[in-house]
Amino acid sequence: MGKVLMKGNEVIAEAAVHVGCKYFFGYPITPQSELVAYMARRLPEVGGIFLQAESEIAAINMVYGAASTGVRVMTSSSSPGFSLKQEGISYLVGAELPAVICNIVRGGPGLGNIQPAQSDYFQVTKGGGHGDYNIPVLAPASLQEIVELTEAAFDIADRYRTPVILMGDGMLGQMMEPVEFKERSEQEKTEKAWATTGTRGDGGPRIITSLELDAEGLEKRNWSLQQKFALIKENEVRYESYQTEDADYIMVAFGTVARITMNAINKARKNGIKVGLIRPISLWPFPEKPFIETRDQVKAYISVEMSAGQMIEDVRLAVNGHAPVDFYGRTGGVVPTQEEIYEKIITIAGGVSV
Amino acid sequence: MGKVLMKGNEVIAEAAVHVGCKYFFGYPITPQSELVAYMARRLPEVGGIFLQAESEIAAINMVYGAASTGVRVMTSSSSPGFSLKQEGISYLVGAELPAVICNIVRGGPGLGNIQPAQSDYFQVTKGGGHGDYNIPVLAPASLQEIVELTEAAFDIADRYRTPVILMGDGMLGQMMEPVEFKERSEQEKTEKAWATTGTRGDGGPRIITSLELDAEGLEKRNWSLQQKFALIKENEVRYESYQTEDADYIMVAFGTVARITMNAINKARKNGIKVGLIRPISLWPFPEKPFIETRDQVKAYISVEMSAGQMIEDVRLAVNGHAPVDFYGRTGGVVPTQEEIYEKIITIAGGVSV
Amino acid sequence: MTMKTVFKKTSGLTDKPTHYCPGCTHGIIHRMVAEVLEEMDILEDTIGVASVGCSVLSYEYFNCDMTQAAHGRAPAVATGVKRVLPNRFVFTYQGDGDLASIGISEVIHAAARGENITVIFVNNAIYGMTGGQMAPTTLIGQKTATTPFGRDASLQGSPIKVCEMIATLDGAAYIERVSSHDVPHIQKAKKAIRKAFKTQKKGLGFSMVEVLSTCPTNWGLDPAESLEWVKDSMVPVYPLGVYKNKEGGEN
Amino acid sequence: MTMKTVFKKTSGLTDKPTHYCPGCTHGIIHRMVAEVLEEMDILEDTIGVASVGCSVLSYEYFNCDMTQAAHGRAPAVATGVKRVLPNRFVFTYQGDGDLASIGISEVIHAAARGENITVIFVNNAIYGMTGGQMAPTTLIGQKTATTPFGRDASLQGSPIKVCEMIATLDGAAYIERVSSHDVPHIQKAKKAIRKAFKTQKKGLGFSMVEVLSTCPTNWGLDPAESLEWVKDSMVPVYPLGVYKNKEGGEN
Amino acid sequence: MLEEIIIAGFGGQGVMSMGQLLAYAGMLEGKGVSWLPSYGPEQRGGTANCAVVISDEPVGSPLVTMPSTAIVLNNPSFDKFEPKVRPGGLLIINSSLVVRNSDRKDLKIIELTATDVANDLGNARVANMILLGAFLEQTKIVTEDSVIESLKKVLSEDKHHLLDINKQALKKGASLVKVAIS
Amino acid sequence: MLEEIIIAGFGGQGVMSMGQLLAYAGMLEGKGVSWLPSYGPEQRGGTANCAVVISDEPVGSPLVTMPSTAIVLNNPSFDKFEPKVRPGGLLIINSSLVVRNSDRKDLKIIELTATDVANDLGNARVANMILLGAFLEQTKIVTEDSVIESLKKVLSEDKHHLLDINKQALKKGASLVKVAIS
Amino acid sequence: MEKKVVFNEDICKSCGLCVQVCPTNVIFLADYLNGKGYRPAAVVDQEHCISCAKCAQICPDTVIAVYRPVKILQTV
Amino acid sequence: MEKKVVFNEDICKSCGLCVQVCPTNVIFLADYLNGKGYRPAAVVDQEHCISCAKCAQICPDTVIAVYRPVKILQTV
Ligand SMILES: Cc1ncc(C[n+]2csc(CCOP(=O)(O)OP(=O)(O)O)c2C)c(N)n1
Ligand SMILES: Cc1ncc(C[n+]2csc(CCOP(=O)(O)OP(=O)(O)O)c2C)c(N)n1
Ligand code: SF4
Ligand code: SF4
Ligand code: SF4
Ligand code: SF4
Ligand code: SF4
Ligand code: SF4
Ligand SMILES: [Mg+2]
Ligand SMILES: [Mg+2]
Repeated sequence: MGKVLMKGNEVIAEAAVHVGCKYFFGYPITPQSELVAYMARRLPEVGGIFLQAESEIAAINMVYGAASTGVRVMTSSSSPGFSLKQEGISYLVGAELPAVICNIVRGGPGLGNIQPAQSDYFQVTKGGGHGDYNIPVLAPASLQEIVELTEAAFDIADRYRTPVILMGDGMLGQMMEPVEFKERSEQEKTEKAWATTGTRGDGGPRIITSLELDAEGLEKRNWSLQQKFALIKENEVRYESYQTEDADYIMVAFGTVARITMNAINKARKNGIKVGLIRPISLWPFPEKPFIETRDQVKAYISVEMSAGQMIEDVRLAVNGHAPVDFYGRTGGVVPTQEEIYEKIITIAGGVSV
Repeated sequence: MGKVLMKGNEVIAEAAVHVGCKYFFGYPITPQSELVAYMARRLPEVGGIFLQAESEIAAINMVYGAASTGVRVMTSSSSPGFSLKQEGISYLVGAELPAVICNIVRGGPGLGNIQPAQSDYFQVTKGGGHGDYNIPVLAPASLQEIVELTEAAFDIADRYRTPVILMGDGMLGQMMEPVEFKERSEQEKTEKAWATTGTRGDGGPRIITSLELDAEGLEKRNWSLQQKFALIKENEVRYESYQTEDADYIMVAFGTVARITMNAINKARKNGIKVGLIRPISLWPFPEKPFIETRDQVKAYISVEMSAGQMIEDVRLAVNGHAPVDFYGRTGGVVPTQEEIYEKIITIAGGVSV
Repeated sequence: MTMKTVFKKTSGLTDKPTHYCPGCTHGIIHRMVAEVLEEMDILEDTIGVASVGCSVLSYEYFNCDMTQAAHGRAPAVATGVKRVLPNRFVFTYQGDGDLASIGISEVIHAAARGENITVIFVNNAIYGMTGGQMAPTTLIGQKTATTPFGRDASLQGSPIKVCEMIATLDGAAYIERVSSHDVPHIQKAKKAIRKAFKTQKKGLGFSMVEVLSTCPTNWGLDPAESLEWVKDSMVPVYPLGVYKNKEGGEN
Repeated sequence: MTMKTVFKKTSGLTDKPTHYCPGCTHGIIHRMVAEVLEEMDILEDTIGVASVGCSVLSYEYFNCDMTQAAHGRAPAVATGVKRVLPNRFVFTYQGDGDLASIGISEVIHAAARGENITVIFVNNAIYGMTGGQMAPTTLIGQKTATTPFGRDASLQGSPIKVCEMIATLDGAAYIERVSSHDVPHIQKAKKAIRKAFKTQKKGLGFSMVEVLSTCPTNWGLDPAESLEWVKDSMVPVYPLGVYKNKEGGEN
Repeated sequence: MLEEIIIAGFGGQGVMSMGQLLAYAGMLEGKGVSWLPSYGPEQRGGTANCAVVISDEPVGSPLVTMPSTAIVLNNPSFDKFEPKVRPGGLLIINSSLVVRNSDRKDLKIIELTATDVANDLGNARVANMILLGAFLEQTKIVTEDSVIESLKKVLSEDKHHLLDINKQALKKGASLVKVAIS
Repeated sequence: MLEEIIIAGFGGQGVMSMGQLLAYAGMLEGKGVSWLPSYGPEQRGGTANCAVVISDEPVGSPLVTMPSTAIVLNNPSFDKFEPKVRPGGLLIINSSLVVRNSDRKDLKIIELTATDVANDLGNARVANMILLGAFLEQTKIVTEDSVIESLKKVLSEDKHHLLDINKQALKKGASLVKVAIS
Repeated sequence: MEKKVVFNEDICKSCGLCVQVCPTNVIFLADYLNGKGYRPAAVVDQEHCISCAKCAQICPDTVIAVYRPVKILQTV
Repeated sequence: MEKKVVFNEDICKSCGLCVQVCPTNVIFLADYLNGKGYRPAAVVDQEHCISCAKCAQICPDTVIAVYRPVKILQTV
């Protein structure tokens, strides 16, 4: 299969189908509706089921049901709809059910608008729902990367029995780029002996639940969840470093903003400013290593976000006081331009005594 | 009015009534059901309205409606129910509507159990819903403090046109202590010219909305929200410091855990260990000052939480690498005992070379 | 020659031109509601609740106090308003996705409570705003963005008849289904809307008028064809008429 | 003398003693569902969905695969299961708070879709688990923790009659209301449950059995009085009978 | 003075109200008090306990992990709390219902056949008051008068006819304690 | 080579598909391409634009703030994008619909009465292809052949009868451009 | 003659519903565009308008106002 | 004689529903407590039990099993 030109939302859908997801439950919301529409056309072709749920809440709970049976299943939404899924997501974590949940972020808070944003960073990384948990969050920056990370998302979900979030901004969902779906060498297969599919011949009754009335019992469950999170932190950190080796300044950005920032960096490099980029690909677990490796050399980090400043907290935690952390952000659906970011670089580079 | 012996949940309700809240919309959930039941009995006495909503989602949206008219209004829930309110909370922020929302936290994730927990710290402080926002969160440690903070919550809500969260653990909701409701000297009165109450004679049509299709417009709204948050950060930080002046070690704990920790501290002090406590009362805005004042003197901070470690991130952000930050926590509804905490103090005090 | 005004734009609407597509009957329904508020002289005593759908911006068009509710939650928001201000008139304006899909719980419970509000329910058998996905009221066989092969009852179920369902609730005081596909039906629709607000005025409980409406854009029909489609395809599935009438009197 | 077994505990239930209060009819309803599954020999092909309410722990009592759903969402969870495993039997077991209050949307839409699942709806006119608050099915005048002065229709609305409401939906294939207040009614209830699973077996669509049930603890009555109260107070408000029957045949 | 008391038994045995009475009485005497309940999953018939703290100072933690006194009304409660009473502490047992015996030598232990005695008084439900009377007699933490005063506040009007039998039970418990100390 | 193009007009004028065609053609030629749409609130009749990037390298940012070329099909789009074209850039105007004139001296400006010409060709809807033809002729960013190849992929089977008129329009635009350059 | 039907041209969206509903067929779509890019509905032949207001009632954009000439009744 | 009704005493909750429903009034609540603290239902007078199973059907806790003596038919 050669390259095709597709919308980001459609790429997510096709990539999911490509890695064996045959079940999708979702509810329309701009700017991710193409994903839902694509699934409606595509899944019947592979003998799967697309179901438009009556709400995001129903969708996430249908996902819970389907995931209980052990199949690969997905839902997707955008900010307000994602907020509605918080209880369900917490249940998926508690019951340890694998699923992939997509959030194509738009301007908030409230109804906001339908322009691109990254202001759900906190919501997706810090456990927007109740209880002690973390969820792996993957943030692709290009349509080709969507293909890779959608595959990774399903694998991680199965491997650790956990929901995984795929986060993109509205821009990523709406844009078109050439992508290629390569044959997967060998599909990771996970035994799902825990699945509730009826007991015939399988040793019988199994229970999927997140309830544990006994406090000690629930604490045990929680520590075992925490162990799992620690394992994920060990194994599933993803990031890209760009020209950080000699950098005086390091920009930090993810998703499409990282691409815009890269343009600005290229321009700054041309003008002799030593600036690099750390692009977190997994937002949780947040990549601490590239910061630890650089934080004693660089003059400053600059977190660039389509938000009023959320990821900057994780940057500051990773830098832990070793260097100043600055911020440039646009919010409410405004996308920062490379010119603005370049200006910011210039200001900082000028403002800090070299 | 002298002292009375009441349950924490009832104190919240009575305190709300005491400061002029006549409208309550809620849905039962353990361990906060007494609050709902109390309101059902109490509000008719003051000519108010108690309404049991069909769900937490309906409740928060009823609150939105009532708040639109400019009255003081409240809802309450516990963890899973609170997760369901996330979309509505984001709307309240976006439309700048004042309201008080109570979360009596229980063990999670998922259905979890009904024992006390603090594992919704992230959910309440980092914006569990979508979009760029913060909400003032107040965490009382005693029933008398509930009275004070409930009053403060309504005042802050009105003053800044923002929802305010009152967070307690199940222990605080269920326990009884003597409390006193003092006459309020002078009630803060806020003009609510923005309220939609019909246009008769008021210059009319007014609109309550969080929608702004234009990106620049929504960004403007967001920066003005951010200014408001900055103002709240300036004015509404609350905390208590206990024996921190000469402390080698500072414990950080909030709510009932702070009380248990204080017992452990007293014991440690008796045994010659110089240990103190910072008790954040406002979880957002998080009190940074007491950390900045102490972080270059103390040997370590220890965050004590009924969670797997959430507030510790804010502690680390406030300490910013100036001192080690350690953690002791119990989760899933287990309440840490003063003995355990004392042990932890001993271990740290012994483990760190003095 | 002296001229008598037969028809002029009601003061119940602002001067802002709407963003609706050409020929979309949302505009007609707006006008009728606004006229009723004006004629009953209750514009100043009314708080409208806009929902999420193409009509989300209705708060810019109705010339009264307006608040904007989350998707599907308008009846809950209206409840909050009405419980505080029982002497004001409170109405919601909701599409079929908003009311019958994500918001079915809120409208049913408002009706069951006998909440003394008026719901204007605009049924165009599709999600307009998000680009033409299936609604619970989409007809069998109808192609939408999410039923590309036509709605199939065995996969997506059958249309929900909201009036019939809500009429089973004791708290529902006035429930009628009308249409906007031609002038006589438009006139009838307006009567129903007036009746609903009268029901609220008398404090009888929950009132709802379902108005069959068009979405030329997402149906892929021109405005005139769209009216035909309402008449020929929708009316047979959604029988017009009064489903509940505690107010009594003629219609 | 040889003995023939007239009644013994069904293999559809595990050996775990229930946590239900003495005399609570949840136990009877559990037994009937379990017996039907055993008698139809479908225990091994069944996935049950427990809801949130006193019956949340039913997953420990039914001797088949069980999954536990968030409050009110059991029909959505069951939909997820059934769409993946159309040849298995899927049922939900839900209280009146769970199904008729927070979860009314999910059950209505499952019914509207004709989702081929069976819902066991246990109506005890109260929230048992959380300590006796009003349910949508609480009777007028009934005192609960949240209606301390008795439910007042003008404030809290009137009971929702779920069967009547759901029967208006085309996707609903079998809908019956039964009671558990004496042995003859219990026998009838079991027949209805069997009928519902048969409806599912035939793939006819959504089936639901509403069983009037007790909550001695929160009603403040002893178990025997509670059965009387069902008969005398609940049955008149919630008429027993078949509201929809696509399966046909006698009852 | 800092008394940390656990009262434990089946739901319905009145363990919660015993604790509330104590806390109320402490409050009336101007002491620092707190009451903290803990329930099992059952609505009825499960085990339940409450922790009461009475102190000359404002109460620090309401949580009691090593009680100075445990009052146990059934076997599971005995099993759970007997080992936790702090050395030198007090263990009060309703031996009508508890069949276990304590091996601990470092406790003051009072065993009363409270349910039987209550039955003799004509109301099995006042077994809790008999135990409470014994506790008060032993510890003098609050006065009997304060408890009776509290009873009036805690009992709703329509139950004031039960005041007398409760008082009797209190006194009975107190009188028995002098005999019962092991 | 890095071309950053904005195409803007009313919804329904085919600005989105123009952009997609360009991107598709670029992809066929092995170039790095991206296409990014932007809509107003209206479902129909509002303004809309898309940004297309075509480059010899993989595309960095898909966002175009200072286009090298802007193609504008109505007045609001002219007002919005005329000032943003980078110095030395190209501005293509459908002067059948745009009544404004540009004061900028640092741009190459092409004005075509594309709607009128399209009407002459018998289909007002191909005005966009006329403008596209002009753009291609001017910039040679991708070949006409690639665009026609793309058209076949982008148009659904049942619309292949429109291929011809689209081709004609492309060529017409190309031929006009030689004349039109100001 | 004063106009019986008056169109607020600027906000007309050219949907044509008034054209279709008019019993006297006096409404047509103009051959120029308004500010929004639509060909507005218009009536030239005011005389044949019967002031029935059907156009106004079906117009989704409240473009149209309708007036009726009043016959002065001679009272004795 | 073998028993017609057998009670799984340990799990009886003493609700009394079986006592009330028994047409022959043979069920009573014992005067001792089971492990859960309840007075379990019991039948001593097994002979008068008619094996109608009403008790078993109304028992919420499936405490009861019911048996019926089989009359051996003489076949010729
Ligand atoms: C929680 C949430 N989910 C989804 C959406 C996206 N959304 C906006 S409008 C709409 C449907 C509108 O359809 P309808 O109510 O029928 O109104 P119409 O546009 O047809 O008038 C949806 C799904 C949203 N804004 N919020
Ligand atoms: C989201 C959420 N809201 C509220 C609760 C609390 N809750 C648990 S059970 C219940 C009501 C149960 O009543 P019902 O469904 O009638 O079951 P019953 O106990 O009467 O059998 C409620 C409100 C919850 N667990 N989750
Ligand atoms: S999309 Fe449909 S419903 Fe929305 S304004 Fe356009 S025609 Fe009307
Ligand atoms: S609380 Fe009520 S419904 Fe729940 S087990 Fe007890 S009696 Fe049954
Ligand atoms: S008023 Fe009647 S006759 Fe006159 S233009 Fe309108 S529709 Fe035609
Ligand atoms: S109905 Fe109204 S909007 Fe439509 S063409 Fe006529 S005047 Fe214009
Ligand atoms: S089987 Fe019938 S007769 Fe025998 S004990 Fe049970 S109810 Fe009584
Ligand atoms: S019905 Fe069952 S639980 Fe109740 S008393 Fe009889 S045997 Fe015991
Ligand atoms: Mg619609
Ligand atoms: Mg119930």
